[in-house]
Amino acid sequence: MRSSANKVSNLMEHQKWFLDPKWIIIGLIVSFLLIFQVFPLLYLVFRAFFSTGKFSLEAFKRVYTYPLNWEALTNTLITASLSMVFGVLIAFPLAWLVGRTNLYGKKFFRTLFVATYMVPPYVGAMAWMRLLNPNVGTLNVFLQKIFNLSSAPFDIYTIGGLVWVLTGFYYPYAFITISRAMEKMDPSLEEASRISGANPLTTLRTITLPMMLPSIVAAALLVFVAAASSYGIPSIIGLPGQIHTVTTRIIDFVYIGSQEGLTDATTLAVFLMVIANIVLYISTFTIGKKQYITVSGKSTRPNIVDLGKWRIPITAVVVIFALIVVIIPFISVALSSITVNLGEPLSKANMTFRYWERIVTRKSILSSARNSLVSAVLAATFGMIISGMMAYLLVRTKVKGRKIPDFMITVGSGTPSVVIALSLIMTMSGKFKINIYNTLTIMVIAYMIKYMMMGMRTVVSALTQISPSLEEASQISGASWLKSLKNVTLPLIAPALVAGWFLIFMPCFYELTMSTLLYSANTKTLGYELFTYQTYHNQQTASALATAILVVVFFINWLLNKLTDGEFSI
Amino acid sequence: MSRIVIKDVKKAFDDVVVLNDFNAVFEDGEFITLLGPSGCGKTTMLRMIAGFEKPTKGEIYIGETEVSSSKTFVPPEKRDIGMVFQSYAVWPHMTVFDNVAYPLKMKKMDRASIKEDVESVLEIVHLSQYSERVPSQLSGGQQQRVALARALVAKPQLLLLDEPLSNLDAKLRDSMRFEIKEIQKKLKITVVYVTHDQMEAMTMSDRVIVINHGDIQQIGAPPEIYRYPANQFVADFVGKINFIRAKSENGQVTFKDSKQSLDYSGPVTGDVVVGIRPENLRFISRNGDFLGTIVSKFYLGDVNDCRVDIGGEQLRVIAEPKSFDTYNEGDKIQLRVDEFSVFPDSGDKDLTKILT
Amino acid sequence: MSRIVIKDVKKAFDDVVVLNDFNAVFEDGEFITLLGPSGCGKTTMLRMIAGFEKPTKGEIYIGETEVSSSKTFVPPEKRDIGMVFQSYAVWPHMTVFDNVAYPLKMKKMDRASIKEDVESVLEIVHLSQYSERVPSQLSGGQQQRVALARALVAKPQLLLLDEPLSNLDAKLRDSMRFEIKEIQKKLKITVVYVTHDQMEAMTMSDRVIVINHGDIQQIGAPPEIYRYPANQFVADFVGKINFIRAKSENGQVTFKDSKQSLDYSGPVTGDVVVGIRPENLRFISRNGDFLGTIVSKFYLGDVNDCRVDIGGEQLRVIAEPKSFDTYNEGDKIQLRVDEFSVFPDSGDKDLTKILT
Amino acid sequence: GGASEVKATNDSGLSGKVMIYTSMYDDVIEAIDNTLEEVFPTVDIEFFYGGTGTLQAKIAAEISAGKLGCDMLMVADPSYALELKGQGVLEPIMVKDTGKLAFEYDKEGYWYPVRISNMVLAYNAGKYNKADLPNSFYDFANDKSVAGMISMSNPLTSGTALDTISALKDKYGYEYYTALGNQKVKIESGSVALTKLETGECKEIMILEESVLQKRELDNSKITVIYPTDGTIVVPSPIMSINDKWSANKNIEAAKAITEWFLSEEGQKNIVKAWMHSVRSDYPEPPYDAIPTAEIRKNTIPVDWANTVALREEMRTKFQEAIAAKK
Ligand SMILES: Nc1ncnc2c1ncn2[C@@H]1O[C@H](COP(=O)(O)OP(=O)(O)OP(=O)(O)O)[C@@H](O)[C@H]1O
Ligand SMILES: Nc1ncnc2c1ncn2[C@@H]1O[C@H](COP(=O)(O)OP(=O)(O)OP(=O)(O)O)[C@@H](O)[C@H]1O
Ligand SMILES: [Mg+2]
Ligand SMILES: [Mg+2]
Repeated sequence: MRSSANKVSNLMEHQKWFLDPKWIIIGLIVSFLLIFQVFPLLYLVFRAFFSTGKFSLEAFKRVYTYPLNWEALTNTLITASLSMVFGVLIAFPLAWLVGRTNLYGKKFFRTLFVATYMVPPYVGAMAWMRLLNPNVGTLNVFLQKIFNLSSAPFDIYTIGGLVWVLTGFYYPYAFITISRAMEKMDPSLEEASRISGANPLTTLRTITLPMMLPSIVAAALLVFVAAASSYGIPSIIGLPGQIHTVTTRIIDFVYIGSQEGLTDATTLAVFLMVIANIVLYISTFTIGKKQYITVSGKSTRPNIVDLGKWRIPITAVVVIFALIVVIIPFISVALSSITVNLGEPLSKANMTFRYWERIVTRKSILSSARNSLVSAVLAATFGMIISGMMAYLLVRTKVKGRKIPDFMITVGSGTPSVVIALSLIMTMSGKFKINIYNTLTIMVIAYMIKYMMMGMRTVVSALTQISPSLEEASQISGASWLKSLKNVTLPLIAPALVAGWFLIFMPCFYELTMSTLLYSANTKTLGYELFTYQTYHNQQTASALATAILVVVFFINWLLNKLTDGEFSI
Repeated sequence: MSRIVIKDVKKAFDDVVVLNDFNAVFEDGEFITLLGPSGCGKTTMLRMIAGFEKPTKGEIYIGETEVSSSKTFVPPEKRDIGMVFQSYAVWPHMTVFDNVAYPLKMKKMDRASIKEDVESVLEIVHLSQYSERVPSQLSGGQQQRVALARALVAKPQLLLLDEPLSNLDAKLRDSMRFEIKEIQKKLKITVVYVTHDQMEAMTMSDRVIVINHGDIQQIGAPPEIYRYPANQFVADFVGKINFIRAKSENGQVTFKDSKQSLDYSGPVTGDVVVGIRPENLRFISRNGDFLGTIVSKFYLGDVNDCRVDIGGEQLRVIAEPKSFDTYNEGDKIQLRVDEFSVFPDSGDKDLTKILT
Repeated sequence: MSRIVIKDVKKAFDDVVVLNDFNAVFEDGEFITLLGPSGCGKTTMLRMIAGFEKPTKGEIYIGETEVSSSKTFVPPEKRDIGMVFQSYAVWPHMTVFDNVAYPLKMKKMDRASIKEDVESVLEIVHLSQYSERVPSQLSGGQQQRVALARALVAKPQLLLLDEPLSNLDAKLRDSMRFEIKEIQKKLKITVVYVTHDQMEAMTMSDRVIVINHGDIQQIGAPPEIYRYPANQFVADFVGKINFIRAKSENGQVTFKDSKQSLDYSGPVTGDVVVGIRPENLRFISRNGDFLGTIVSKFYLGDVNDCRVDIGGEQLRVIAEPKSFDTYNEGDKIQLRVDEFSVFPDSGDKDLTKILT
Repeated sequence: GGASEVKATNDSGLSGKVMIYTSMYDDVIEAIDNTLEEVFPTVDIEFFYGGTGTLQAKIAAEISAGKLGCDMLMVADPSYALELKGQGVLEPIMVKDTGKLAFEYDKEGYWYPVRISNMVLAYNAGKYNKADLPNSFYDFANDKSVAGMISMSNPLTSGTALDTISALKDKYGYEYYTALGNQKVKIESGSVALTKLETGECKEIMILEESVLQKRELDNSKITVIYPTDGTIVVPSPIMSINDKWSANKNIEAAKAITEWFLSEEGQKNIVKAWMHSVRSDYPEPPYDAIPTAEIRKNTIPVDWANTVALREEMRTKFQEAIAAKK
């Protein structure tokens, strides 16, 4: 609650006169962000303004007066907003069903619904392209046959199609964030509503939903930023239909390969950064003082909502949803990994495992996998440490400027990957005394900059749910700030931490754009491999690799679920 | 209609049995108090009546409807109940006004009447000036009153109150008790009340159900329970009491240690425990039942509390201050016993052990 | 050393002033109770002593150290305090044992002694058999006892208890009170206690601080506060009392309505309010101070409570049941006044209004 | 022949590291890398593989950081080489038998062509007849029967695509872009386009010959090249060395030897294995399933490299507007 947060924070302000480990840690983190994120990005933006050597708005004028760019801007805003709205609209009820009701197969669905997050978006986009293209899309043809339609019912190369695929791939952000928050909620708050005469749906709408608002807003923010700054999906789904987005335009500029191209790309990227932060600002502004504690000092019994006679129909709806959004595209990906000729139906003659063979026999794949694992684990772990600390700073203290790290982290996420990578190349290869170019470190840093917000937002929304009195009780028991954090705060937000970790880990694990710019002979990653296959004119191998990643991640998740009783899994 | 019938209800969490063979009928318009030590299952019972918990076994009826059984289940919102949760469960995202208005909104009442009703109930719980605050800006007692107001506002057929006054001061508690009673009488609703405060239980209830360890110990009107406790547990739990081991024979109970005795012609014989409430002991100048020595004297505000040794057993005596202003610690005195109960001796070592 | 000095402390949330000019000294080893209506600022005071809240103005010292002021601030974990939060603040992710063991772990005690200490304090709060449960598997009262055990276990120099017994039944409460007192005496620690239960305040405290609306009304030992309340609020808040408007002149106070009078030679003259506690009224067969009629009789378990009309004013009389077993409603009786207080009449309409 | 000459150079004590940025496929590089290891056992040669656009972006960023991460480049087209030359990052290298080179090279030695890519048309022989489809670039943009079902690479991100639209503009004027726009041509990467050809979503695509050849050889694909009747667009890709001021390892000697090797018959054999055509007149062997280089050279649409650099922005803008307008 705000007031309690204030209470804590008041004293934080005065504690800073002591040499408190808190301030040392926070200081370290802030300087890290300053050096490795703010400085490179600022440098890039600075270059945009000083493209001719002295200050000029030339680049801005050039970029922002070009009509195609404007169209791209509107497309980005439209698709990102719609994906955000639909993503949350899908994720919230799913999270509720999975987290708070006696839906059949909850645990299974919980894992299934995040599955789209485990495949690289461009692989998934290819799947949708094959399913729903207006000429020969498999699903289109199928529907045409069944309903005897004269033309294809869907065209994926439209704004609608783009939103569909973006939503399908980014709703898991929302799902993970919201379901984590939901599971922690004090059920007696909902019970109080039931007893007041509200049915489960009304309760959901008037109590659960508003109380989940911080999480929902966080979720919406994640989906929006992810959709707005994604490149893979718009380039595959949007470009064929001449639907440009800011990211595809930026890539256009970047790949021109000239200094001017870089300047234009940065100039356009500034838009995304600004937009991401406007969204952040609006979201913190709208929820403003509304930080609802749903984990209080009095424990209540965990309780689930009985769906009653709706249990079967609702489960059926969920199954259909899963089928359409998750299963079908996955099957499509998995099948294409064993199809020789994608133009022919899968038959014995047209089936092969040589793409699988290729990925398992290829020399570099193991070392790439190891590199990806290491860098993704590092990025996720450091990312969560930083997010955790910064979230604490933001939620529990009233330090002046505590919003700045949040702002910086959001800028990072709003920046297209390619711009981040380029800014790091320009600033971290010795020109300014730091040379980490061609190391794994630079990749880890790039990943962190791009994906840290996923962790940050998740933790922030989780932290607002925890009653400060629980931390106070720890302090009064003689625990220092760090110990209270470790013993009380962290375990209580553990599910969110795990979720956040996973949200960072997964995209880093198969990250493509930055990796292809930043890898070196010793630091090839899976993203690089995927990229090779993709441009190797061979979708099948990319599909095989994606399927393999999915299977492995699913297995690990299942294992963790078993071993930790659901505590450390998604 | 809110006659409640609880039939053979049993409740277990996994293998922890919390309530056992609960059978009770709460008549329409009756004020029932559940009384029992911490952890005996009171909240669990309320939650089953409300429909948040399903009985492991047995049936619950509200009015003519079977609301919980192995076959049917009526969801909480259809049961027309007002409830105060032990943990308050006030909604942090709503102002005091909105919290209280919620049940009325659910009834689709019009805005004007909602405003009117909410304001009048806020008046009752003395929170009018806080109506625009959110719960995090309220003190503990204020939050509890929000919960109470929310339960009362919709005038439900059945009120379930789980320690609704535990965080209020005596004055407010008095006033709240009065209001709850008023509402109950006026609307003729059934109230199931949980309290730890015996005074509350005694003054407010039509009947009290004493529970221990998930078993009903006694059901009865307050004076009945107080004066004729069904067993040693009830005697001990409801009010203060001195227990003395004795032998019952030949129309007398003879205390084991002090050998002093009382006339007794009741049915219990053999090894017994005699229970005497401290206020049923009086200092008397002559012809007392016992002789004793004052061990300690304790000032309690409106009464005095002292301990008297009668030669082996210590007895607690509570009396108005005046009656022993003249006596001091160490003085020899005589005691008169006005009323006592006799229970079979269960052989428990510590007669005043607290059971949880 | 845990002498606490609170100097000119003021606390406001934004523009809501919650405590005003608070000045008090709690001596080392003293048992201090904060008493006051719901929302008067008790919790806020405790939180300031603990260091969760910074005074808007003023200083707080614990021992010789200035712990809170505009210049310095000692964080809570350095203050060596045990605290029970009004909202319990038990950690949902830890078992009962781990909750209670936590303060000891922070002191880096070895495992064996932790186990021993925790077990003995769990014994005290009667939770031994629940040590492996997590809080969500406990009843409200059980959770509260976990909070209490956690505050006691580390034997801190200073104990802050915010209604630590509000959800416990009378027996347990008695036993807990006893244990808290024992610990306090044995370790000679300072205890600051918040309660709504006057009995608790009266029996346990060395001194009571009565607060209303953020202002200290009176500081004193319990009998002092009870018998010589500083003002009408204290008289009213601490225990039951009859207020009767009267005129004080010529060595007498004369009741405005009934015109009956009492001898009074104190300093307050003019329009006054006379306060008489119900237990200071006695039925007497002759030579009573007043004549009256019994209006109602109410059974309260160990005492009877009845109202007597003395010709305009109604007085509440509480007496042991025996003393008016023979009287019935409507009977004429005589009353003797043993003690009374006189306050200047503030002109308030409703003399028993509840202030929150 | 050339190989033994190179070996001789090698014996004269080369050492150190050489980093080469290239857009040749990883698999191809792996093979070449192994050969190079045998040829230059004392030199530590590393390849960095990336798409043309990626590499150009990386190089631009590195230049802005003041230092390149490589010593040699094998990427893009002569126009890019001209651009880099202008920026002063290249080192002139005089190779011996330039007489055998069948293609234009920099007389000062700043760059040499090392592999030939051809922009052609392609279709799925398993689904359509060649006779029913456009057989020229002109028809590709004007035959309405394929409207909405054709695809090409993005000239904004791909060098060869830019060269193509530059050549086609020279031949047919900017109207050609408008025509493409009217045809609702899809702009996408080669791998996506090929998949679409396979699934039948596209009837015909404009693509590099090598992509098709590779697919035919490795995946037994039925996708077939059409050498446009109005001329193939031939794009030589240069090999360049970075001068000491900018290079990562300052190993010009080794760079020189490696350049020699790539231009030798031995080196060219590896290029042809990678489905590209050789640059040597004395090595006429075409890649798998391709027609001979000489055959192709009989009918080409020439690219004006200097003009391509000069008019780059204008062409890109015009192209984009033409395509976007006819959504
Ligand atoms: N954040 C806040 N903003 C405004 N007023 C507040 C805030 N927090 C507390 N208050 C007010 O401060 C007053 C004192 O609160 P406090 O919790 O100290 O009361 P208390 O004496 O402990 O009451 P209770 O016995 O009901 O717990 C209350 O009236 C409360 O409404
Ligand atoms: N999930 C659970 N698993 C096991 N035991 C439980 C669970 N929930 C509650 N209990 C036990 O059930 C018993 C009854 O709990 P209940 O909350 O009904 O008690 P109560 O009578 O309301 O007590 P209090 O007065 O302390 O609130 C307690 O002993 C408690 O420990
Ligand atoms: Mg309870
Ligand atoms: Mg309080």
